Formats: sequence, C-alpha cells, structure tokens
Amino acid sequence: MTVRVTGDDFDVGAEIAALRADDARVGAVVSFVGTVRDLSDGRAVSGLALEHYPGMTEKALAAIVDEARARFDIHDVLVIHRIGPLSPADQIVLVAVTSAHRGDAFDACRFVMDYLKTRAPFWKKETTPAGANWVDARESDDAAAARWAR
Amino acid sequence: MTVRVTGDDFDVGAEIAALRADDARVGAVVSFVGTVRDLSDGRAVSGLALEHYPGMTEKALAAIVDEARARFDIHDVLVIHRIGPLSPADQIVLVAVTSAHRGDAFDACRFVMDYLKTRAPFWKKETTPAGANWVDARESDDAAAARWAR
Amino acid sequence: MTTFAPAVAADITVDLIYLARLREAFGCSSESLALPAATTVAEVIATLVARGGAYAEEFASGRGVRVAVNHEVVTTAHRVRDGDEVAFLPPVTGG
Amino acid sequence: MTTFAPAVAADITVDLIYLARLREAFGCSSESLALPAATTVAEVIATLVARGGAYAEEFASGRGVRVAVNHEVVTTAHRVRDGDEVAFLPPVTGG
Repeated sequence: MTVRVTGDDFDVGAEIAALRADDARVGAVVSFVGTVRDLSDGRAVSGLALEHYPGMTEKALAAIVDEARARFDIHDVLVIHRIGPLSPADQIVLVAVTSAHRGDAFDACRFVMDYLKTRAPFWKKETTPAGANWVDARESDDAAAARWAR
Repeated sequence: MTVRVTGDDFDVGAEIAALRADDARVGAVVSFVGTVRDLSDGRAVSGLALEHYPGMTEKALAAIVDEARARFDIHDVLVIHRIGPLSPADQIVLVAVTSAHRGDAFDACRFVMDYLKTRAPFWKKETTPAGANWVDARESDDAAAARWAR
Repeated sequence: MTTFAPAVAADITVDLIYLARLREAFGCSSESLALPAATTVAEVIATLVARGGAYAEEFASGRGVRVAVNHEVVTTAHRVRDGDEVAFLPPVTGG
Repeated sequence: MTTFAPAVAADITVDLIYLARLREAFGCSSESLALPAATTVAEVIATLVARGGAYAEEFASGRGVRVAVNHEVVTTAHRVRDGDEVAFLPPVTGG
C-alpha cells in the first residue's frame, strides 16, 4: 500500500507501472484520476487551493485503503493526493488498484474514491469571479459513500 | 472516440494524457488495464496468443463505445486491444473514459469492459504445460454483462 | 424467335469465415459456398453439419457458436444474400 | 508536619486545531485551552460557542463540523485528556 500527500504533480503511467511491478498474478488494474474542472456549480473556476490536516489525512487514507483490502480481493492500492495551489485541468488525485480479476479492482477503486471524498480531511478553496470560496460538501458524495454501508 | 486493435504495446500514461487533452471540462478519468496472468483456472500459463476478426472487431468495439455514450454522461472513450503473442504480465487491453463526474466514468469504463469481454470478437489461446488451448468463455463474464441489461 | 426459360431460384455464393477454435478444428479459415437463394443461416449450418466430423461436432448445440453476416451478429433465421461474408464465431474470450 | 489538600479535579490542557474554513473564520489555526479533567467534546464546543461571534456561528447545528482527537474522529461524548490534539474539521471536499 502506498499513500502519498504531496504538492507535486504525478506521472500516472509511471505510478501504475510501479504498482503493477510486472506481477503476473495481477490481471486487472483500475485507476481513477481526478482533475480540476473550470466550472463548479455553474461558476467559472480559475484556480483551486487544496488544504489537508497533516498527520490525520495520511492516517485517514491508510484506514480507507485497509478497509478496501478487507472488503475486496485485491493485490495492492496506491493513493496520491495533491495539496496546494492547482489550476484547471491539473491532476488532483490518483487511486489505482491491482487485482486478479476486474470486478474487485473496479469495486475497490470506486470504494476508495467514495470514502476519500467523504472521510479524508482535504478541503478545496476555489477562486471564481466572485472571489475565493471554500467548496461546499456535496450530498451526492454522501449518497455515493452510503451505498457501501453494511 | 478512439478504438485501436494492434500488435503493439501501449503507454498507459501517454494514452490517458492524450484522451484528457487538458480539457478542463473533464473532472474524472477512469481507466482499466487488463494484463496477462501466469495462472488460469489453476494452470500455469507461459504465453498467450490473441486473435481477432479484422473488420468486425473494430466495428463491435465502436458499437460498444456508442452504447456507453448513449447510456452515460461521458466526454470521451479510448479502447486499445492487443492481438498476437503475449507473455505473462504483458498489457492486453486499455479502456479509459473521461467525464465531468466520477460516477459516469466508473460506470462507463466497467460497462465497456463487461461488453467487450462478452461481445467483441477476440479469442485467447493459452500455452500451458499441457499444451496450447483455446480459453473457455467464463460464465462470470456473461453475468457481469447481464447486469447492464435493460 | 425467342425462347423463355422457366423462372428458377438463382444460385448465390457466400464466403464462410471460420475463426479461432473453428478454424483449427476444420483446418480451414475460409471457403466459398454455393447455395440456393434465400437460404437461412440455420440451413447453412445444416449444410455444414451434414459434412459430419469436426463440423457436426463444433456446431452441436451448447457450443455457443455465433454467426455474423457482414460483421453483424444475426439469428439463425437470417437469410443470406449473394456475396455475403458469413462468419462463425466461437464464444469470445478477449479483454 | 504534612498538610493534605482536598482532592480537586486536576486541570488539563489541550491543543485546539482549526482547519480550512474554521481557521479563516476564527482568524486562528491553533490555540491551547485549559479545561477541567474529563471534559467532553460537547463541553469543549460549548466553551467555544460561549465566545460568540464566528465561534457561535460556525458551531451552529447543521454546519457539519466534525471533531478529531489525536487524528481519530470522535463523538461529542468523548472525554478529552491532557495533551490531546483536538481538531475541528469542516465537511471534507477533497478528491
């Protein structure tokens, strides 16, 4: 398991290759890349600042990955989340999961994203023509995470 | 939409970057990479040969992508599938989907894979210690595709 | 003086394509087959099964062979036309 | 000669951490707060709300602030201990 919170951009291809590590037990790699949109709730977004809670954020991500490993038959998980100032089209987050079969890889990748969105301590501040605003949490994200309740 | 059937390996990072094309309307990129496992139904696999039906295979993949675009709110889809001889840990297939929000990207990527597995004319022949065998279709793949029936 | 021949069903020719396991089982990747006009896919298959051996075996029910005419999957009720490419596809296993 | 002081609740000190919107609203990222031992998170919040202004506003019900003690999310019934790091987290919006 690798969890990384960083101000630096990441290379999706290199990260996925490192996660796979040419392990021939792996048959499926599902990845999610989140990117900065230039539109948020109908407002133009010219920039984003991402803040976290050092120490707790890394632990929260590791706990989410542990939960995914307990629920799904997967080999490995990588989570990279950027912090600091970002521009439209910049990469924000990468979640990648390897497994023998695709069903578990898809489920686990989506699970990690749904939990990350609702449980990992990150906060976005958007710059719009109306000024800089802390982004409101989305009910649709709560609903997505609730689907995994059991 | 890009559909490619090729003997050549592909660069996941470069392909995803080209699909995103720094389009700031995109907020989510979900990708699936299928790789050659060295174990199939308990038998050691030393190699794989992938065959297709030139002309029909490309049309079948394009039809699957069209169906995904009709069902889900997505921006673009990329499908690359290799043919010819492959070794354990080699990349077989890449499906990548861009969209504004992650739900549609996850659904569409999984839909394309489930349909590709059951509808796209590709055939695998495995080399095992017992010789070379055409791989049997999996009932679990039919079940996965049937989940999308409507 | 002109003679009029009686109207008969014109013969057609189709190209049969055998893929993957079928190609190997039949030792053949494609062949041309002359048929009466309006022959159905079911009748094409019956013609092949009548050859016996690997043909009878591979087209036995439960083997899951699908038929594509000019790259589109069809039912066995589909009627083939002159020049059609009729392909026989074992269950697919890509991805 | 030895004197015995009556047993009293020992004071504790905790570090309060305000994150994101809360840090900006309070104009403060962290502070130390002395409290009676065994104070609950609910009582810590009540202490802050009593300051009025932005504190009363941001801790109003429905704002969805969560509390983490030493990096673990806790309920308002949780009792804080000396040296705890008590963080106040607005609804998260990462990913």
